Amino acid sequence: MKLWPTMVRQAGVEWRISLRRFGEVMNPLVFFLATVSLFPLGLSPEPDRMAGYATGVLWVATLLAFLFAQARQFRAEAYNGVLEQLALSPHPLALLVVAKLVVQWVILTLPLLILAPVAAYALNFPVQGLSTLLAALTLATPTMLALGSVGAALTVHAHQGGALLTVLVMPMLVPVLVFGARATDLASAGSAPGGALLWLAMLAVLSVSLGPFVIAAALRQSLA
Amino acid sequence: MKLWPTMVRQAGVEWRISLRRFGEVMNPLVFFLATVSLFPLGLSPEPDRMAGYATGVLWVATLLAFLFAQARQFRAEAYNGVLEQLALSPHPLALLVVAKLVVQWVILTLPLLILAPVAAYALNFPVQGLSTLLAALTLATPTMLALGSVGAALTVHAHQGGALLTVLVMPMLVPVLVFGARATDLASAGSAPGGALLWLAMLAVLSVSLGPFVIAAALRQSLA
Amino acid sequence: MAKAKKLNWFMRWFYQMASFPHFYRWAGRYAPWLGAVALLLIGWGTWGGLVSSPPDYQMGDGVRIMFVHVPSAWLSMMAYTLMAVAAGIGLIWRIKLAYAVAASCAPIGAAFTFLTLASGSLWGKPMWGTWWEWDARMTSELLLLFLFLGYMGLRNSFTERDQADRVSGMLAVVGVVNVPIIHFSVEWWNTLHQPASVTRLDQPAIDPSMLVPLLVMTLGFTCFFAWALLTRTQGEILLRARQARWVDEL
Amino acid sequence: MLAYLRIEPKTRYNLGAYRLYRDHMSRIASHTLSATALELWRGDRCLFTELNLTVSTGELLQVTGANGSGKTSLLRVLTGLLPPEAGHVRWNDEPIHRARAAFHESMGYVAHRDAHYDDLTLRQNLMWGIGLHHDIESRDVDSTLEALDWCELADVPAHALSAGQRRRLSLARLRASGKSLWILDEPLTNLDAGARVWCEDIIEVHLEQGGSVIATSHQPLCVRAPSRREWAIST
Amino acid sequence: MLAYLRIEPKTRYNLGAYRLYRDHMSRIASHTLSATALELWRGDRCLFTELNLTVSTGELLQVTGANGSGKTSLLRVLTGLLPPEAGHVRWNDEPIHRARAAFHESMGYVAHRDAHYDDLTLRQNLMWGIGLHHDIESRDVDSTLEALDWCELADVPAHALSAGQRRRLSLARLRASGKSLWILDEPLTNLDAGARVWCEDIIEVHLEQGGSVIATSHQPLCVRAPSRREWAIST
Ligand code: HEM
Ligand SMILES: Nc1ncnc2c1ncn2[C@@H]1O[C@H](COP(=O)(O)OP(=O)(O)OP(=O)(O)O)[C@@H](O)[C@H]1O
Ligand SMILES: Nc1ncnc2c1ncn2[C@@H]1O[C@H](COP(=O)(O)OP(=O)(O)OP(=O)(O)O)[C@@H](O)[C@H]1O
Ligand SMILES: [Mg+2]
Ligand SMILES: [Mg+2]
Repeated sequence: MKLWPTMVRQAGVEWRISLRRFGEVMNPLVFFLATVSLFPLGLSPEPDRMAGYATGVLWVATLLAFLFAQARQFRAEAYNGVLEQLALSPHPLALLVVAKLVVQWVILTLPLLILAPVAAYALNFPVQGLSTLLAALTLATPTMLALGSVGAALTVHAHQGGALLTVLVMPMLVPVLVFGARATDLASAGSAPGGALLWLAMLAVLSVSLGPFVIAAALRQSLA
Repeated sequence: MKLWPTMVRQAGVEWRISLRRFGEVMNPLVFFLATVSLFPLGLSPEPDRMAGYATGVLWVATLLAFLFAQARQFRAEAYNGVLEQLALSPHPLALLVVAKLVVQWVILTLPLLILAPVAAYALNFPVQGLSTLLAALTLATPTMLALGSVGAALTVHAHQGGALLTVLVMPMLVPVLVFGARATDLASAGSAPGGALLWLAMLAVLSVSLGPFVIAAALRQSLA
Repeated sequence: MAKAKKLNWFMRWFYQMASFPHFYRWAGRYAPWLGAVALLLIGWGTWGGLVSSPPDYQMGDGVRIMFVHVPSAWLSMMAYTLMAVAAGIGLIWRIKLAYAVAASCAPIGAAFTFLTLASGSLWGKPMWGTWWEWDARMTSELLLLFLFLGYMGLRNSFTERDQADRVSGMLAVVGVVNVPIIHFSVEWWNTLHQPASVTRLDQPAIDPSMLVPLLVMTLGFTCFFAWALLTRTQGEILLRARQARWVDEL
Repeated sequence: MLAYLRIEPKTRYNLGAYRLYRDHMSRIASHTLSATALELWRGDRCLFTELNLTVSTGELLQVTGANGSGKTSLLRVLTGLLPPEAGHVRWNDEPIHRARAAFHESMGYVAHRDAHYDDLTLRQNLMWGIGLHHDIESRDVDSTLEALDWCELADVPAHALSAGQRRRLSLARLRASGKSLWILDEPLTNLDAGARVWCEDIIEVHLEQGGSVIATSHQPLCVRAPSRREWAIST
Repeated sequence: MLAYLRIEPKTRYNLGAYRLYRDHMSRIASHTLSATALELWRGDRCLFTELNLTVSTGELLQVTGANGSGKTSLLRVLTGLLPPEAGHVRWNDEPIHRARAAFHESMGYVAHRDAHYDDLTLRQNLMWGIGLHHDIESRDVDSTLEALDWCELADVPAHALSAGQRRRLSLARLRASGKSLWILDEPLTNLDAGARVWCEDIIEVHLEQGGSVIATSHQPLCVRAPSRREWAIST
């Protein structure tokens, strides 16, 4: 009945499920790559023009990939009754949620951090901004993940009213995007991104510490 | 046992469900708006810079909104057994699929066509290109819908893991994007978009006439 | 059997080939020969391409990448087409062997596609000064890779093999539209990429000293493809044959 | 014409329900479902091979077997949802994949899982389920609702119904769609005593009218049938 | 110590399964679940009001009532999933929302729907379900699998299992998680004759060991219990 082993076990389960649904896991990544590559296709891919929107494309693609991955993330569990059993385990539901989120973060973010430089190269993003881009992504993704899950938890049941995932989550995500893009833009222009990164870090700490409790509470509500 | 009333009835059912799940239905639109508005946020919103990517942003946002809407569109039906009953009705499954698609098209596209001018204005898109943009969107959306549904039908089963939708559908949607963006770009520069629009119309006719059969066949296979 | 007699010779051959044991033995007989011929031809082509042919007057020694790039590009497209045709045959005539062939095509085709992309971008660096460009042909070839990967991923997500065969077969058939897009992309969109110089209806715009090794290489790659395909198909057949008596007799 | 009146209604559920019968079911044409040499595999396991069976007018075939013996899989093969590895299913001597529309027009299937749109109300679900098979008017649905004493549940969304109510909704839908062959997978699941009698009742009436039924049930199915057989799937 | 050995295994399912009992269940501490003045509404309907009940060590309480009378809703209130309109549920005299962890540590719930991860295999599901409640090793799971004669099913993904196999998996999980109070909603659904006896058996053993059970069942539940009561929900 120790908390740590339970969390590790639950994380193991989530991990195994993710591997089983490999396609589902790769989906957001492909979504990211696709978003990134659609822009040059939709526009004329002239290097000069491209550099102008590279930062925007990278950040929007990341954000959309997260939203896409999380839109219905608790649906399957709610449908087949697994969520009920999780809520009935003696452990805090928030803990089990953390296990899920950690696995998701690893599965989503690590490949994203590897893909981002490639995408940045393809978009003519200046090399000097790359390390900041990666740092900013690392700091921003936990917030995106936590907020996206809050939205998903609030809309587990399709019939539970007109809760709009995107409407709920998007406004909260705007600061993340703004700070992330500003940090990246500054760095790619050669200046120091300091402040913006700090803000991102603060948001990450906040959402990671509070997020799981909000998510757990929302999930419990949805079961009633 | 006439086909037309059956289709109308099924469309009525789909319509009622969409109204019930209003939140879910609005999601893609919000997704569209979010994509469009995040760009100027993520970047510094200088009018010159913006006009350079307006076309691309509008088209990519539309495409992503459709993908988002369709990613799991047959999931609920497959899960609760409704799909099985649809497949066992004496009517051609393709017909019932058409009913669903028509409702979806109305629900997704009409609001999109209303939102598009607003988004275009916000992105500094030249007014002279607007009518072509709307025409191109009207012609492109049936293809997006049909192809997206093919992907969704192929990946319908939750337990079949991969919602590989994006991977499957993206390659086929690229021509739509390219022709759409080219028509829009030409029109916003003041020249005639003729050829590209014709291509879009041809793709639409093709996918609307063949799509339902492919979708129906894919759904039947995934029930097996 | 009585039914088979009424068919013409082609359909008879078709149905005979479609039987698992027959095809398995047939493949076992010819695959090694194909492998050997592939080795020979690729060896000859490599010597011809790397040693005996002159450097290009524009591209210099970089041109030698062509002897890998072009054959593998052609084969990647051919692999996809074959996969789609096989899947279509499976769907229409419900022939299991066709599914086995389609399933075996995918990984080989994906490998050739990857090779095309890799050799192309290696070649692009000296020629165009960039590893990657969003040009129509490169992008559509990248999409071909996605299609192969998607096909394999889709197959993987089923527990019943028959169902995997049918569903992924439909994907293969629908995705075939991408192949002409790849081929004609250079004409439809003006791109960086080389327009057709070998596969032209009139005179090939390429010198015979380069053309010959290129054709030999292509033939060698094709034999290699056939060898790999037959070998993989044998494996797929065993997976599908489920405790049939002829398997025990092997 | 009088055949169905001979059967005494065992419960109140039956009282008002005859009208629909008269509308769609009073004379069910004679028919035969036959399966020859069926074979089916799941994973690496052969569930059945060389399976032959026939069901025709007025017959009840009960498929029995332990959990996991393949009853559900067999029923799905018979409905045409699951293609068998080998063998054929024929409806009136026509392979079902060739005469799909005709077969599905006369066959109704109730699976383990109740197939309802969660977001639609009970009445809307009933309308949909019947309308899939033949043109109906809402009057017909009203009478079915009345017969089941469900007037006050009519506007409850399906996801809020109790397990037994959902099951009854599936069966009521099947009954009202006027099919000749019913294929039932554990029809009595979650039904209370009254509903169970109702279910057995409608099966009896259906058989009397010349319909046929293939069913699995781990609970005893108390039905007086003109011709009743059991079919055990061996593991 | 010897209490559970007195019960003769009725079926082969029982043969190897005692070890888990010895590990977790040989002495179940005495306990009481009591509900006072419960009231619950769904939509505009009052399902029950002023409902009081108590269950303690060794007792079997069977909740009866027609379909839709509110049995499932009552059970969900008792588990703490559904907050009642009025009234309290107490576990050992402590309101359950105050002592949630302690309560859920000793209470196990099997709902209408079997809760399994569709993509995980039978074995992984069992590991997960037990591991949620206490630390386990894969040895324990192996013995449970052996006891159920499920060794060859162990690697089949849950979505491919038959309905009865899924039900048995739920029950096996509950049994192996060492709970004092079992809350069972139609435990016999989809079980074949052998599995039904097995299920009744494990309930008997559980009661003998000092556990308690609250169950609904439309099928007769043949269990010899030290103390058995019925509770009818009136509509
Ligand atoms: C990643 C980059 C590249 C990709 C994905 C790519 C892809 C392809 C494909 C798919 C074909 C076959 C087209 C067909 O037969 O329809 C092809 C042919 C060819 N490629 Fe590339 N290529 C790349 C880079 C290059 C470069 C840098 C060069 C040299 C400047 C080059 C020269 C050729 C030539 C000469 C052919 C034969 C054309 C013909 O005769 O049809 N490619 N390439
Ligand atoms: N991939 C697989 N590998 C091994 N066995 C499998 C696989 N997929 C399905 N099965 C088995 O196939 C059988 C399917 O049984 P089916 O659902 O038809 O049983 P049933 O007779 O309806 O049982 P129940 O009475 O429980 O409803 C199950 O035993 C299941 O375990
Ligand atoms: N919004 C609503 N309006 C009216 N009635 C509702 C609403 N939501 C639920 N109900 C009713 O509440 C009851 C819930 O019943 P519950 O699921 O607890 O029944 P049960 O006793 O478990 O039945 P079963 O034996 O069928 O499992 C049902 O009768 C259902 O119709
Ligand atoms: Mg079954
Ligand atoms: Mg209930």
